[in-house]
Amino acid sequence: MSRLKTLVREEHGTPPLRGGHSLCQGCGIPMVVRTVLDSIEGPKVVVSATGCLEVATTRFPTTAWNVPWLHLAFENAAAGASGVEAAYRALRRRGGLPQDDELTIVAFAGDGGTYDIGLQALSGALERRHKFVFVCYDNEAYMNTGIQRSGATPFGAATTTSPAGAASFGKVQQRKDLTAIAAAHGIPYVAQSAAGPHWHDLSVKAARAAKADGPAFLNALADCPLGWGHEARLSPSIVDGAVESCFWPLYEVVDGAWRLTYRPAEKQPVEQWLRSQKRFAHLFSPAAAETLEEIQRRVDADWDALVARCGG
Amino acid sequence: MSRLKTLVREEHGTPPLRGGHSLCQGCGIPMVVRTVLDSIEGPKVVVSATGCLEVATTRFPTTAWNVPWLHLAFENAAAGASGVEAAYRALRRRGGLPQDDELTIVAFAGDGGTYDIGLQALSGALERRHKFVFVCYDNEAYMNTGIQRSGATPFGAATTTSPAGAASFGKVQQRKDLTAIAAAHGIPYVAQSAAGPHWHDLSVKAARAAKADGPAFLNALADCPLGWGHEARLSPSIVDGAVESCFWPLYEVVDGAWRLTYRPAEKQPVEQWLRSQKRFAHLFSPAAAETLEEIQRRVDADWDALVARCGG
Amino acid sequence: MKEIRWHARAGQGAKTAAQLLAVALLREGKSVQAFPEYGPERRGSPMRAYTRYDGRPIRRRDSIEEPDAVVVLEPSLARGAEVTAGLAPGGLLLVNSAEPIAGAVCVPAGRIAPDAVNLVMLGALAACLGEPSLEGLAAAAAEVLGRKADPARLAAALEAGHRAAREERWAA
Amino acid sequence: MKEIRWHARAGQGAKTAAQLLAVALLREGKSVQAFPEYGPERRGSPMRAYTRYDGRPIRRRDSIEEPDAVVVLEPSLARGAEVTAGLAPGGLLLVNSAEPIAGAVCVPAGRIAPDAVNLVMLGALAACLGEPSLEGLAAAAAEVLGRKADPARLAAALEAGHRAAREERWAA
Amino acid sequence: MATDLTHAQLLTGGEAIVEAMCQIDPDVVPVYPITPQTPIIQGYAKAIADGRAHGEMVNVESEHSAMSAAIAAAVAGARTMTATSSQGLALMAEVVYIAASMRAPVVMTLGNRALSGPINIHCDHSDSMLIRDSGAIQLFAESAQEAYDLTVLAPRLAEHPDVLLPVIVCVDGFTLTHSAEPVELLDGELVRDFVGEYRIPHPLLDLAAPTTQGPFAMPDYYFELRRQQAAAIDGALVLFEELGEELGDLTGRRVGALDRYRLEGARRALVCLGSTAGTAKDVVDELRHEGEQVGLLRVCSYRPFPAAEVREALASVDEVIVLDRADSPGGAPALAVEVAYAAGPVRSHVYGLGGRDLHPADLREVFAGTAGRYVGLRSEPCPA
Amino acid sequence: MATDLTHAQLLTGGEAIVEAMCQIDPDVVPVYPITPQTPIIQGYAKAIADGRAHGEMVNVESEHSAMSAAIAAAVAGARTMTATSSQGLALMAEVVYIAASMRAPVVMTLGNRALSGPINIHCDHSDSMLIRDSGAIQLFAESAQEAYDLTVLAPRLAEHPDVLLPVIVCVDGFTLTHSAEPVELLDGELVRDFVGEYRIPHPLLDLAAPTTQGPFAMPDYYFELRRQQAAAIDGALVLFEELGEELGDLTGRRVGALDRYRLEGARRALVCLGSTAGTAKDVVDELRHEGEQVGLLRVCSYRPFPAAEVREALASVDEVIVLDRADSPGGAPALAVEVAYAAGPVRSHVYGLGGRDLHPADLREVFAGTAGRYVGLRSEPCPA
Amino acid sequence: MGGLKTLKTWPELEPGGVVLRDEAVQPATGGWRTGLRPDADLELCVDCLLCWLYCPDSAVRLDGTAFAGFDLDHCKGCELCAEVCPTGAIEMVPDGD
Amino acid sequence: MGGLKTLKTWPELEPGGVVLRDEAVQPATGGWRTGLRPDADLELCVDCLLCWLYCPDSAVRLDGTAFAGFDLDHCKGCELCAEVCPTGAIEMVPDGD
Ligand SMILES: Cc1ncc(C[n+]2csc(CCOP(=O)(O)OP(=O)(O)O)c2C)c(N)n1
Ligand SMILES: Cc1ncc(C[n+]2csc(CCOP(=O)(O)OP(=O)(O)O)c2C)c(N)n1
Ligand code: SF4
Ligand code: SF4
Ligand code: SF4
Ligand code: SF4
Ligand code: SF4
Ligand code: SF4
Ligand SMILES: [Mg+2]
Ligand SMILES: [Mg+2]
Repeated sequence: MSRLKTLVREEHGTPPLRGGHSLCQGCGIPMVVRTVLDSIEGPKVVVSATGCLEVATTRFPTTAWNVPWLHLAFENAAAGASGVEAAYRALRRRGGLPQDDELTIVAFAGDGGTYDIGLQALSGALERRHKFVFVCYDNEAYMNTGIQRSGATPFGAATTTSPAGAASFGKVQQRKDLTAIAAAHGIPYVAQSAAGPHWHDLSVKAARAAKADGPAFLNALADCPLGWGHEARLSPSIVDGAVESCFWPLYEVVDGAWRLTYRPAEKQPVEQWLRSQKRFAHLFSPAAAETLEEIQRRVDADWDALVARCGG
Repeated sequence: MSRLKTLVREEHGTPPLRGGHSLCQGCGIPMVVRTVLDSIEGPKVVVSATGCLEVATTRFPTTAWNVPWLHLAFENAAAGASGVEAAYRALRRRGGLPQDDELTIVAFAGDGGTYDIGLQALSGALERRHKFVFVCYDNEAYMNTGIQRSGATPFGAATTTSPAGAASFGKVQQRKDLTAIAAAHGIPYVAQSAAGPHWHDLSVKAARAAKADGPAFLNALADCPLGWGHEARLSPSIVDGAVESCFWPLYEVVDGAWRLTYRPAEKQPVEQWLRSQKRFAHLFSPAAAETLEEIQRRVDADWDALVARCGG
Repeated sequence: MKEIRWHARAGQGAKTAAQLLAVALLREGKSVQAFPEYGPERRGSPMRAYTRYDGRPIRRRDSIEEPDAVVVLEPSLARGAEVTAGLAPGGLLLVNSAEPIAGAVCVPAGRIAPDAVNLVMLGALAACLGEPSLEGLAAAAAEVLGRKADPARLAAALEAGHRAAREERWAA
Repeated sequence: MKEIRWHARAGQGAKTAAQLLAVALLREGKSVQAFPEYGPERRGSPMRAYTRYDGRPIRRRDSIEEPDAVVVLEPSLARGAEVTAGLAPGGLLLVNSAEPIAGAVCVPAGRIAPDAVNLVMLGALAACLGEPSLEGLAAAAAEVLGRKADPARLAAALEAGHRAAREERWAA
Repeated sequence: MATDLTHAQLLTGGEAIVEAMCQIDPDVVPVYPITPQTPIIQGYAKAIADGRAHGEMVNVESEHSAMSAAIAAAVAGARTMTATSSQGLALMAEVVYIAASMRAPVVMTLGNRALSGPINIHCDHSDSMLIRDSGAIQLFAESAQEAYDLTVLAPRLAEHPDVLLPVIVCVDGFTLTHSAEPVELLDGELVRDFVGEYRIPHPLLDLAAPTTQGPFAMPDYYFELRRQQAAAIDGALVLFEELGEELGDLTGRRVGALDRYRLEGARRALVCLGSTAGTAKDVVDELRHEGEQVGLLRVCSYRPFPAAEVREALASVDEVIVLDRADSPGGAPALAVEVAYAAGPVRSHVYGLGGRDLHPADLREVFAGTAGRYVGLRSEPCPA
Repeated sequence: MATDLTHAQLLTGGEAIVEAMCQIDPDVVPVYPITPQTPIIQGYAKAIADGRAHGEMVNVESEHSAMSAAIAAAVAGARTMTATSSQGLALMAEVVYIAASMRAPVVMTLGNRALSGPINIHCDHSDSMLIRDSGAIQLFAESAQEAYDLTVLAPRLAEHPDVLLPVIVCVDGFTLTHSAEPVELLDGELVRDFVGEYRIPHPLLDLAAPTTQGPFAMPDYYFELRRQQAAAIDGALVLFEELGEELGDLTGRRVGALDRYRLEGARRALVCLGSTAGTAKDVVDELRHEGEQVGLLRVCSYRPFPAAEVREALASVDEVIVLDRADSPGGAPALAVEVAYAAGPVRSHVYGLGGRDLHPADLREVFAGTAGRYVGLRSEPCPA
Repeated sequence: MGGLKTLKTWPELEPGGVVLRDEAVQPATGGWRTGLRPDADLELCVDCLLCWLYCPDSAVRLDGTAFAGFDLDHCKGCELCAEVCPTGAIEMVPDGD
Repeated sequence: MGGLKTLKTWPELEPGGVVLRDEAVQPATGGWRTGLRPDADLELCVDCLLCWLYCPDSAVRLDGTAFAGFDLDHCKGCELCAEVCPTGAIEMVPDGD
């Protein structure tokens, strides 16, 4: 059966995340959530950090979740998942739960809840080797609160706390490389992927993550039409642009071994990708020409380093 | 002049940390602190996290510090340093401070205040690229509160929260590789070093760290006779054992380039090093033989990976 | 005291219209408040904004539940029960619509100026309320939006709405 | 009510001695408390521990500032003003010392049993106080430390101290 | 409003605070976003981008770090401002205490918002109440105008050598932060003069006189240091009144610890914080008009709490009614107990949690004694 | 102590709590070390290592995560315990509120310790007071024995279907956690029977009936959910008394919301929390012996606060004197205002911050009315 | 908030605000569409299910593994399905129709 | 804590408990030694200063860059200096001497 059909089958008519939520038209998050959950066999429990996904899917007394779902706060998705996992282990050991059908605990957090305020809880959970899958849906800013810069926001992007203006060119720092940071934790499985046209890559990785013997971390680029500034229907091509320009490479680290899972036939200039989004509009003024070059240089250097790390 | 004499000169008779504090007899922390600070030219401000160093050097109304020193809490040394650095930049820009003599801001935290509860503040400060030197004095456990396990505690070590007993063999997880995690942040300078016989290595690295164009991170192994369980006077040989066995390699990462700064003439079996410390005593029962082998295997694998990363 | 409720989609400028009305009234010596309503819904979702004004100082800060007038910027929302909730029987219902709607004053703002629906409806509202003056609105629009848009175009949109509402009311 | 203060270095077993005394007294029907004092000082630093007991139930939980007896396990601390602070003129000062010290009952515990200075001094204290019984102390030591040490050796150390103090007091 | 506002600007509370920040032009501004504080930090970021403000904006990774960096910057020697709400304040609670005890004169806007859970973005005062023992000064604004005035005043109060404490300007979330009202701004020059230079006794960056800041204190000194801190906040009360008058001379408006509204001859008086007072004033007017002897006491300076003044203001009142916009489950509400302690027996109500509105009709019931303990709640039975 | 303690064990409060934990044998124990809680978590770790306990001990990386993991485990369906102190509680404050609002029946020991700054490891109650509005139950122990008894009782109270709230057993740091006293332990079997199975209405791990836990609530429901929580903690008061009696039948000792000590005919009464009550009882006896009509009211259940019972207990007393072991700078102390609200005019004192001791002589001065507001402070002038 | 009075009171709610999936009613979000809705030409459809995969609102109906139209109660009209449909089977059409 | 009464009162303390280095008195920690103290044979000393470098208590005195004995008020007697001295110049000797 094609992979997409296995996803359909895993849902058996009940999507883990159903319609009726209040995420924006065309938001990129649901595709990441459903692709990940549908790619994991067996029962699942979801833990979410505060963010667009959580706020927009669980307005009391409604819920868009068909799977058991838990939210505590913004910074503690990984800690919550640790607690659920410890409870699961304890109850299984005491015979208090069915012994077949291994449960998979999946945590979802945005880049803010992963790169920044949720990093410590994540790092601790990885160190303790809880068996769970942590998925960062990375839309490169704090979207829920109105597009503020995060550790994941790319250099040069305008956000409401790194605005472009007479005295500024958007964010002045490079983005944190969280996938590499997770990999440095020496956990069994780490991967970087994206929704949109690369759903197959994401799906395969989600399945591998769930089967890992310990914690797994997935960093999935998820489009935010509102925050990135483009029409919703262009999402697929824009996510694709991030991958094809090598701004957002797809790779995995299995037990410490790095491997590219996708190599663009021809690397696209990053400028093309930047131009498609309003958050980079200010970079196309003559005064910002250097910034543009700097971005390309950095993308190239990072890509080369990654390729080297993946064995050339 | 020999490097040691430059350290003496930098102190000009006033050690940054003076006697009269209440750290244990033979504690390994002061040597790290003084070697680092004496190796950095010019004025310095120190920010400390809660821990042995802080608690034992600043009992009100006394102080063991001859340099300006700030403590806020356990988890926020890097955030405090960020604030000092921002203030320094703002005041310099406004002409409110002398314009010569670049100030160096040095943060000290134990492994607990770095690997665990202080990681997020550190990671954020690195992402924001504040210019400061963060020094982790890594004694591999929460010593101040009575030797509890931390993310830095080695696999198999007995601590008061990972005790050895009928049903346990000490800590069950591997230690977090914090130096690698810091390096994954893409900051200009990251290094791993140790006090004791490797003071020269530490001193050189501290000087480099202070000159880096952005944040620098130093991870320095610091002996804790009480927590590791050995006579204070054996500290130098025990720290040395960690390095010579390749349990604690010395290396640096300069602008992303990894380099070994010391390669033992002959790698010592780790067992020898373990045997010298009570925290590993339980591993020398026949039942624990496998654990011992596992430790050696892991040290070997990590060392090989590091050597490869450093270009063989 | 007069209370106005605005219905629209996030992004259609209801918040701005509510504020422009307040600025214009403020300049005419009224006491004013303007505020939107916030929830977890995002781009594309229906939203509301409010304007409150009075000849005497306004101090109360509760929400508006029984508005004197309701303005609907998004035609597709016009038929929901939400828009008339709390509206007194004689209250004004002003809708951006090319088709007539029973009980409502309809102005085809989308047709008149698709880029400035909010201004057209604001002009129309002023005509219905009899205040503030068109000049006052134009000045307020220039004050608030002048740096981003051509004041003449803003004034034109306001005026077109004002005229359309006057005509529609005559017709009704 | 009787209150005892113990002076030693961290690691010399003053906390244990304070507790053993309490256990033995408890078994003899007394109400008891035993607690150390904590600060930022570490291994090697001087520290204090306390025992409080009474025939009636003890409920107060304040610190002990005017002890009835002071026991010093570490000879080098014996001459500091700290050890006599708060000690009433007639109070007992019991010191581990091979040399005589004015105003103090000295027992050469370090010489008698270098590994069990605390037990020797505990035995000595019991002799001075007249309670608890040596047997009670030995039982308490066996109860608390029995899994780690040979009860006979514990008893021997206690007894040695008891005897030494009795002799010393005779001499004094 | 005695003044003619025709030429005032229509600004939200958030925008008004941004204007104050641009005029004060602090050195360091460490912040982390949270609704409903975001308009403030976004407005300030835009002001920097446009060259209207010149501080170091430090976009930290959590509120714990925001306050930590703020303390560090303030004791280092830089004028420091920040802003937060709700969960943000809860996450930094530990360090708010430390800010006060280290006597760091940080000025912070708090966009008051209900604490989780359940998570909610709207106004109540539970966040303020969480840190009521922290030692930080808390001033509650009634209007956007007052939010501006208090923000301008705050650095003077915080940095006064006898005070040296964080000052938190509490602004009802959405009701004030996001609602536009007429606001009169002072001339920027005037504000700069009013605020003056930043000066603290022992800046960490004074390298010539090294200091140890944030030491460990045992029982022999801890109590003394806490007592000193209590004295500082108690002394801030008179100072606040004085600064209120000094600022009033510039603005023609008055800010002060208490706002006594028609208490002369009042037999029943309401006590509350924040923007609700505006609504209550309308109701008091109505009831007075109907012949009822009622009045209102609005507490602006919740910390320090002007206990003696409250007692005196309520001395001749028969019934004191306290409105708390935060619940203390298993205990009595914070403002109610504070007033009870100050003024004798009181009746207490809880209202407005999580953004629930309070209407004139509710307030009539409160005055009439027919309201339940929880005002605005569905089907809450009346008191027996 | 009516019972013969000859065969009791000499245990510190910390050790006694470890024994209770071994007997309860919880499923999950997420913890982060902090003085003076460490003996508890170390003792528990040792018990696991020795095979005497069987829970999952989760050595988290901060207290925020400790409470987060604890909530998650508890709502997942596992009996969960934890412990903390001071800064640890402050760092987890945000999630303590969330634990209560999510109705997670986590049992926690709090080794009471002063909050920074300055940093200090000794006892006061500022940490407890920080979270007094969190909705968590707080029970204060007077002795190591009571710390044990309350810990045994706590899961029953927390997990009762009408309660479902975190229960915090507050134990004075060092004074109780590190001091050895005679403690009688119950038989382990008896404790297991008393505590029973862990049962909650909607475990997250019930995969057959998926639930959404921790949703977002707008003003239309937030208030209702908070009100529900308030009802739960209010209802816990009676239940606590009932459980106290049920446990008392097993132990021969009594625990309950209030401890009324010689209040019959008392003209002056002291109110306080925790271990200080022991010292106060001695003083009451002395003064009674000297012919003074004094008494003591010890509050064990600080949350829920038994306001009606306090009022009744103090009804015929001329003067109520409240001792707070935490200051509220710029406001009145927490217990004082609570009692004032319950019982009319009171006099207040602050004592014991940062481990400062309280002596019988101090208490005599308190009763005599010659003590300053801050008892135990150097050179505090007497009230005018 | 006049409508508030008709909502549940606190004793009627589950402790802690737990939402029981089986009892929760999901709001309709079809009203978010701004004039256009997706419409599929089944003749052209090849049941690739990419529309199902991409739809952020889980608004593509299936019959087994075959495409079966749209759930217009929840479809927000984002156009993604039309964008990704490889055969052009999906077109956005005026909503009234 | 009878000695408490002689310590400073709150109005005498710096705001926030700031400790001014120039006014702070450091406690003596020589009393921590348990019978042994370091003693140097200057004849053997080669001024390598390793003892200075290692001493955790900053208790090795210098004269310029020359070894100049021990600060016995602060030396805790840990023996590290004796351990690292390359020439054996430092010996631990009974403290009374
Ligand atoms: C402690 C705390 N600080 C701040 C917030 C406010 N807040 C809620 S969600 C959010 C941003 C979330 O960003 P991200 O994790 O990237 O998710 P996204 O909104 O992009 O989906 C912020 C700042 C909060 N809820 N809690
Ligand atoms: C929020 C918080 N949690 C816990 C503590 C207690 N605590 C103080 S220091 C410390 C351990 C420090 O360990 P490390 O950072 O390794 O430094 P070391 O003591 O080993 O020098 C702990 C757990 C605290 N002060 N604050
Ligand atoms: S703001 Fe962005 S991430 Fe959030 S719901 Fe809208 S599109 Fe999705
Ligand atoms: S416990 Fe260890 S780290 Fe702490 S002072 Fe003692 S030796 Fe140093
Ligand atoms: S238009 Fe958007 S929401 Fe509607 S079915 Fe297509 S993809 Fe789904
Ligand atoms: S994307 Fe197009 S072809 Fe594929 S299933 Fe949907 S309608 Fe059919
Ligand atoms: S014995 Fe230890 S403390 Fe004393 S001088 Fe030598 S190294 Fe320093
Ligand atoms: S280590 Fe020895 S040789 Fe070197 S300076 Fe010290 S005493 Fe002299
Ligand atoms: Mg995001
Ligand atoms: Mg450590």
